[in-house]
Amino acid sequence: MANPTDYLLAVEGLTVSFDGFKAVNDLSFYVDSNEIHVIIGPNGAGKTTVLDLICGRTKASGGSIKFRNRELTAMKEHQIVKAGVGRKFQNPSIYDDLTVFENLEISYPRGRTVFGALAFKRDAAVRERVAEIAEMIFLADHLDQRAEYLSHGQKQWLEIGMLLIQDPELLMLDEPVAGMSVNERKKTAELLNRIIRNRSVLVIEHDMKFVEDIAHRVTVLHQGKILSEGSMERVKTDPKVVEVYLGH
Amino acid sequence: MLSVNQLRVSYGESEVLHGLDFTVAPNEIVAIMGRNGMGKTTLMKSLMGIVPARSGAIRIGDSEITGLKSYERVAKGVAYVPQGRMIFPTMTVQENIETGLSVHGGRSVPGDLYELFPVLLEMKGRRGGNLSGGQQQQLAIARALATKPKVLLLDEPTEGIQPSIIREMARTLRRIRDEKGLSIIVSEQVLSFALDIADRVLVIENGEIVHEDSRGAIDEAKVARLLSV
Amino acid sequence: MFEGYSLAELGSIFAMQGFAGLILFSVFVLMALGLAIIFGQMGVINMAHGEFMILGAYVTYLCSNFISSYAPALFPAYFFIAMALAFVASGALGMLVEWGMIRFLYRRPLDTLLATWGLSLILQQVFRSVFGAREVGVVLPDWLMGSVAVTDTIEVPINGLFVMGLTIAITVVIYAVMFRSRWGQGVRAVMQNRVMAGAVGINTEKVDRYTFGLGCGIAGVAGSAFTMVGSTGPTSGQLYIVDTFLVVVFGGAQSLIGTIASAFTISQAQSTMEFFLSGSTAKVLTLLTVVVILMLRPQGLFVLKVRR
Amino acid sequence: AQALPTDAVNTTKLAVTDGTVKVGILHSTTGTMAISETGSVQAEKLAIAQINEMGGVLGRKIEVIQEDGASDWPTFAEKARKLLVEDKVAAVFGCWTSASRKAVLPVFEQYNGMLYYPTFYEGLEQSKNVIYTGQEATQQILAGLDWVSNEKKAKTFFLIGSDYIWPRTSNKIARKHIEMHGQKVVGEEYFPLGHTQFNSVINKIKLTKPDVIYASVVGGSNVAFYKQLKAAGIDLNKQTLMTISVTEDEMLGIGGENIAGAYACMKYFQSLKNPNNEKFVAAFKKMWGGESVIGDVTQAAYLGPWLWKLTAEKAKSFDIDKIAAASPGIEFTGAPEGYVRIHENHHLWSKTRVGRARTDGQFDMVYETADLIEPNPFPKGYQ
Amino acid sequence: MTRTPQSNLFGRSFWRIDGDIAGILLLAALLVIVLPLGLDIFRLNMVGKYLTYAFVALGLVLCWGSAGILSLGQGIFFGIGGYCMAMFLKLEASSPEATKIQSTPGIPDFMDWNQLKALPWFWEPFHSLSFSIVAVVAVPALLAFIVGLAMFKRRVGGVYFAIITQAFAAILTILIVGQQGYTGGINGITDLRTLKGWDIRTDDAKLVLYFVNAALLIGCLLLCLYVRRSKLGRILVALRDKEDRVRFSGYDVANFKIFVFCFAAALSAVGGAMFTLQVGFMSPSFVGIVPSIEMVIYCAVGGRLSLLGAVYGTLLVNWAKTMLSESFPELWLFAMGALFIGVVMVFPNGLAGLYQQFIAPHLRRLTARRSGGAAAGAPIIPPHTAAD
Ligand SMILES: Nc1ncnc2c1ncn2[C@@H]1O[C@H](COP(=O)(O)OP(=O)(O)OP(=O)(O)O)[C@@H](O)[C@H]1O
Ligand SMILES: Nc1ncnc2c1ncn2[C@@H]1O[C@H](COP(=O)(O)OP(=O)(O)OP(=O)(O)O)[C@@H](O)[C@H]1O
Ligand SMILES: [Mg+2]
Ligand SMILES: [Mg+2]
Repeated sequence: MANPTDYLLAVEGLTVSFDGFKAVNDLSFYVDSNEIHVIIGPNGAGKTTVLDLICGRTKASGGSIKFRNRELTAMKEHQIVKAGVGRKFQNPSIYDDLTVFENLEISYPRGRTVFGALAFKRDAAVRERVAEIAEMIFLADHLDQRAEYLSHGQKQWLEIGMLLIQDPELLMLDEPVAGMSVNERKKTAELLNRIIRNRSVLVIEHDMKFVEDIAHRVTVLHQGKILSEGSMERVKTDPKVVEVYLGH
Repeated sequence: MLSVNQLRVSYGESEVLHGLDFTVAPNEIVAIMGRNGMGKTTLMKSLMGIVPARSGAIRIGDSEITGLKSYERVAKGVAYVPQGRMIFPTMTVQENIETGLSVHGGRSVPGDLYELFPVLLEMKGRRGGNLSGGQQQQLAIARALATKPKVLLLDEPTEGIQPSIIREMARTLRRIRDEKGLSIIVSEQVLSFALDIADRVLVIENGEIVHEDSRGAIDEAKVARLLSV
Repeated sequence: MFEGYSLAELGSIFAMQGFAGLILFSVFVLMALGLAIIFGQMGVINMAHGEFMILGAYVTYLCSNFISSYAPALFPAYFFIAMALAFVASGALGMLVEWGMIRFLYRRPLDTLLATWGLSLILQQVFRSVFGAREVGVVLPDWLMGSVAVTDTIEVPINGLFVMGLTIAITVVIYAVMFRSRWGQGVRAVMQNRVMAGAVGINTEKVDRYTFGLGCGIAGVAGSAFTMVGSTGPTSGQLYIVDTFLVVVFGGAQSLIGTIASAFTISQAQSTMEFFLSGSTAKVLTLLTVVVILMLRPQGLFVLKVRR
Repeated sequence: AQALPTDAVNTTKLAVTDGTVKVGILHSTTGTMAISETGSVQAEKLAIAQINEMGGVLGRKIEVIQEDGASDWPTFAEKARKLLVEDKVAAVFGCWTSASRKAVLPVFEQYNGMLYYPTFYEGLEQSKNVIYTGQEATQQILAGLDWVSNEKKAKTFFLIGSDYIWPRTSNKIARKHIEMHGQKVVGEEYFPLGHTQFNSVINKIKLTKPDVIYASVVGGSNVAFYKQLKAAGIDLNKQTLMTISVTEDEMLGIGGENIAGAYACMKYFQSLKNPNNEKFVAAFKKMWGGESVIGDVTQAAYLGPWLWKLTAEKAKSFDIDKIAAASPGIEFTGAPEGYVRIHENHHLWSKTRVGRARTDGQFDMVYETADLIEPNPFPKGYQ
Repeated sequence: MTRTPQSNLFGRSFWRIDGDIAGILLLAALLVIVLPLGLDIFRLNMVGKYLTYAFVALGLVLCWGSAGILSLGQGIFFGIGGYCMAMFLKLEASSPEATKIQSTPGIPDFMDWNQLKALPWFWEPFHSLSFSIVAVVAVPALLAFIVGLAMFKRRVGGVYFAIITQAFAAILTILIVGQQGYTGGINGITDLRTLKGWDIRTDDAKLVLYFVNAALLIGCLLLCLYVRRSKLGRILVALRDKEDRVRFSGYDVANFKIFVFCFAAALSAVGGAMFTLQVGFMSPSFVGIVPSIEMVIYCAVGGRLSLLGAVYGTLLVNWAKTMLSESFPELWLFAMGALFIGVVMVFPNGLAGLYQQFIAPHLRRLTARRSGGAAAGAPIIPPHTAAD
């Protein structure tokens, strides 16, 4: 089973159970480099749990998660992040007290040890990088604003930016467009399509319109198992999927 | 049923709602549409008495509720499903619903709630915080219905819910409305759902109502434009 | 240390020792119950808990003086009256404090710690001004003193039995109120999300006020009961605070069973060690054990895990 | 006697005028120790009032500056420094716990002040700048022990005390003395200050069945200890218990009915029958109310101002050095406890008495040493 | 709680003379010029004593204010620091000549009374001043490290941490009091005389010590300011508000907490050592729960988020305490209690908050007129909400 793969992320036989209830059940799926991989599925299918497992927030009861052939299940959260996996939470999680700039700066992947942080200097490199990212997430002219006062959508983008600045190879987004307005969704779609150069994105979403805009490949989860997999077109027409998820 | 006039709400200095005027007839479902930050949630919160109104009046039937505390409004028949669920994490699903019963001192959870959301019956004993996003959303709605409301406030209820259930929800909400005879105010960004459910659509823009259509004659194009500038 | 004692003697000693442990256990539970509500259920770090107990003790003191001088006939029964009054007094003060102070601090638990500490200082000074700096002695009805001889070697202090009975009674009541009733549900709902609790029709102010009152009232009863075993002075309350918090925290703040379990563990540990080691050493070891275990189980003995 | 000129009686810039002399009272009126120290304050004020009525010291009225040590040792040191440096008082009556005394001692030695210290204490100390008007450990302990061994034919002792220096040192002396006489210590236990659960140790007592329980428990623990003893069915009329820490003051908190029958060993009881004491008790109650009780320390505190007055008048000066030098040999015949005399080591020669606790919170004196016992703060063979 | 959007603390070079630095200079001037001129040596020595508590308060500002870790056991570290210093001084004070009356000359008197025949091993190294000075900082830091490691790695936080540290304070007190043969028991280590032959009890000595103390305090203040302005300072704030997010930004959160806890401990210890030097003894009554909580109060009164506030807060509370207990002993407990409650309920940001609200704006207007609106004058960090 644990043979090296050329996949960026290889999830194999992943299982987790909460006091008897198997939220994820012998699940296997793979994420290629430079792809946007969307996971959909009924409420309670286990999507969020899967992300939790990958980023080390929940410990698996069985199976393996290989990222560039490195086993993640044994690592601590911060180690996994350093390994190159970034995760965005379901509702925006940013530092309200800090400005947009500082939010991004904190996520800048330098000075992550105690003394590193003590010695950290805000040099040109940092400034440029922050500016560049801010540009990308449509916040270039909000840099000095306190994050608290951003609108819901902007907060979502900021959090994505905080991940991008770490330049992760795998970016995981849980319902990124929830509560966004129509054109914010459009912009987010652009954003994602723009950032996948040299990285992959794993997205959970319920908004089919949005999924169609971004998905290269779709995995449908149901009761912790894979129900169907493939291109959006294929999945959309799969009767099982229509039955349990899309509805008639 | 519910009437709002000249409602002004502000956070500290910045006024967010600049004198809203609208009424909701009994058994009517009104959708409040609007882009982010336009004041939908704020409106809901002020109707619920969570953020104070600076001026203006809110009435249920013919009784004034403007000054009342949240729980008093609930007693008067307002129920609220907040944006972002806000269920009680360490309480079981059942306990969560039961909290809604305390207003009218009901003993046990009315079965029809579980019919609406079968998954909740399955997970009766599970802690609310452990539910998935969508399950929590359903729980929040059930909890609100448990208070036997006359007016139900739903703030972006479709957030994080799977398409089939969204469709379902439109139907069920209308059914509930017909059975229980309540009025519903639902804030939405997704046009399709709003169209499915609403008898009337209000578009709110920078804290003012800029457009109104009743079910028959909804100018989709216009609304869509308003929602994406 | 046991040379030259018959097995029988040793047996009876250990019986009594076990009983001593049980008394200590009841005392801990009694101390902790009020806090288990205020801290465990409401999340208020009430550093004045000890003072609420002492208030109860002083009420008992007044009551005993009053009755012995005006209604000596009632004296044998006065202790029950005293406890009722203690409950009322501490409860009332508690509600007052909640109204004047605590309700503004629910969103800042750590600040309640400081504020209530201030409160405890004030209460101490009040006690001192009213009752004097000296400790006061509470006269007990005779039936509470002395001990019953179970066998001719095993003797069991009556007031110990009394404390135990009281503990059981109060525990049952609290369990019913906090965990078997809508009220308790309301309390938990309010604690977990005050705004939302209001929005589902729970009268949060009322819940807060009465719950806090209940907690303090129980503290009062505890204090009243402790006049049988402990001292009553303006600063006696401070003696209890650390132990009390440890018991609650060690048990896992949310859970009543936890509190009881931890009270049991700690009391048994302490009384056993006290028997074989010297008092101070026993105390230190007990505290250390608790702390170490707390490091291994940060959330206490009984935790409800919820996904973050 | 007509007053001597100020510059004659005061060559060291103390706060002395032609009509007045300033002294300090330094006790805790707040904090945990206030419980114990109030009595001393009252006694000292009474003595000073009486002295002033008699025309004061060297023709000068005593003015009191009272400071609160707040049961906090550095505060004691701080206030002591204030009294000596800022107020330039001629003498200070104060301190109660050893800790507070230890804290102020360097201050008194540095600024050359005079402290009259009322509490019976562990000894192991002697200073030119302190007069110890209470008993040091050996004075208080030995006579008492001898008495129980003779009277009660005691062979075995159980020592129990609060966990700090005075009980530990006292018990050390007691143990030595007991073992010297071929008797046996069957248990020695210490509990943190404020400890309130004694059931375990009471069981140990039951287990070891000592002839005498020898108790030096203090403060709040006292109350708990005796109540639980009684509750455990140990009848102090049958089981001999000797305490060196319970005075009439503590009795208030413990409640007579809980400790009645126990023996206390110290140098003074309120119930002493002698004219001095009757006058003193009457005056005290007149000044501080009928309910107030007088314990050993309170009486010792009362001695302070008188001894100082007598010394000053012998030395014809307020200068600290002269006072210190003149102190040895000073006799006070008016002492409530009876005749006392200051020893070269600045402690008092005094009798030791054993009293038996009554339910009404007083003691019946059952024994007193024939003659004064020499203070011996550094007892050879007992360390 | 007012949330001020502009945050004048981040994003500017450390040494530029800005609000904070200006404020520190002001404080320095007050401590080394105004007070020494204004007060007699007795009062000055008292101020010196107060300032030793300010070290603790500084530590708490970082630990509690920034990182949201409330420790109710700072007395432990203050005490240990003090004891380390006291042990050295005591050994020097108990030279064989000075203690020849003892049955075992050359050991501290209290040991002699407790029948110790030789110096305990852990006292030996304290013959050396340099070792003692190192120990003053190292021992508490080490202890803090162990405690921190155990707690933070296991994600003990908030209230639990507070209670546990409190328990530690209780334990240590009982130990010190109980082991009087080794520690001097409840009396503590008293009658300290000289430091390398230099009599620390004389007025001149006290004056010198006062200045040393003040200098150290300013030094520590700058150190803290640096920490706060470093990225680390920002991370502390961040993890106070959103610990999980920080973890998922790739930081090992525990290490940062451990660091700040140790740092605070070391600061407290320095304070303790200076206390011993100036007051001339150390006793368990500074280790316990009550003093520890009082130290938190100093910090709270000053404004838990403001370094300078901490210093002023400490001065204010202690000064009030002394004054009240001198003039109305009965009242000072009331006053203290009222102060705590008042601070928490009315000005959660303490003196600093008041300054921000009432004085800073005027200053800013003034300076604005002169120096084209550079936001100067505010010698305190902008209050984040005290709601956490
Ligand atoms: N800690 C837990 N204890 C018990 N059950 C849990 C726990 N965590 C998750 N579950 C259950 O596991 C299932 C999967 O949850 P998960 O959040 O992964 O669903 P999801 O796919 O994210 O759903 P949604 O689309 O609504 O977010 C749910 O039924 C949930 O109740
Ligand atoms: N607590 C608050 N303090 C200050 N301003 C606030 C606060 N909450 C919301 N606002 C502001 O009020 C305006 C309306 O917010 P509101 O949440 O009502 O918008 P909305 O229509 O619900 O947006 P969304 O669709 O994202 O929920 C926004 O500009 C927002 O920034
Ligand atoms: Mg999910
Ligand atoms: Mg909203």
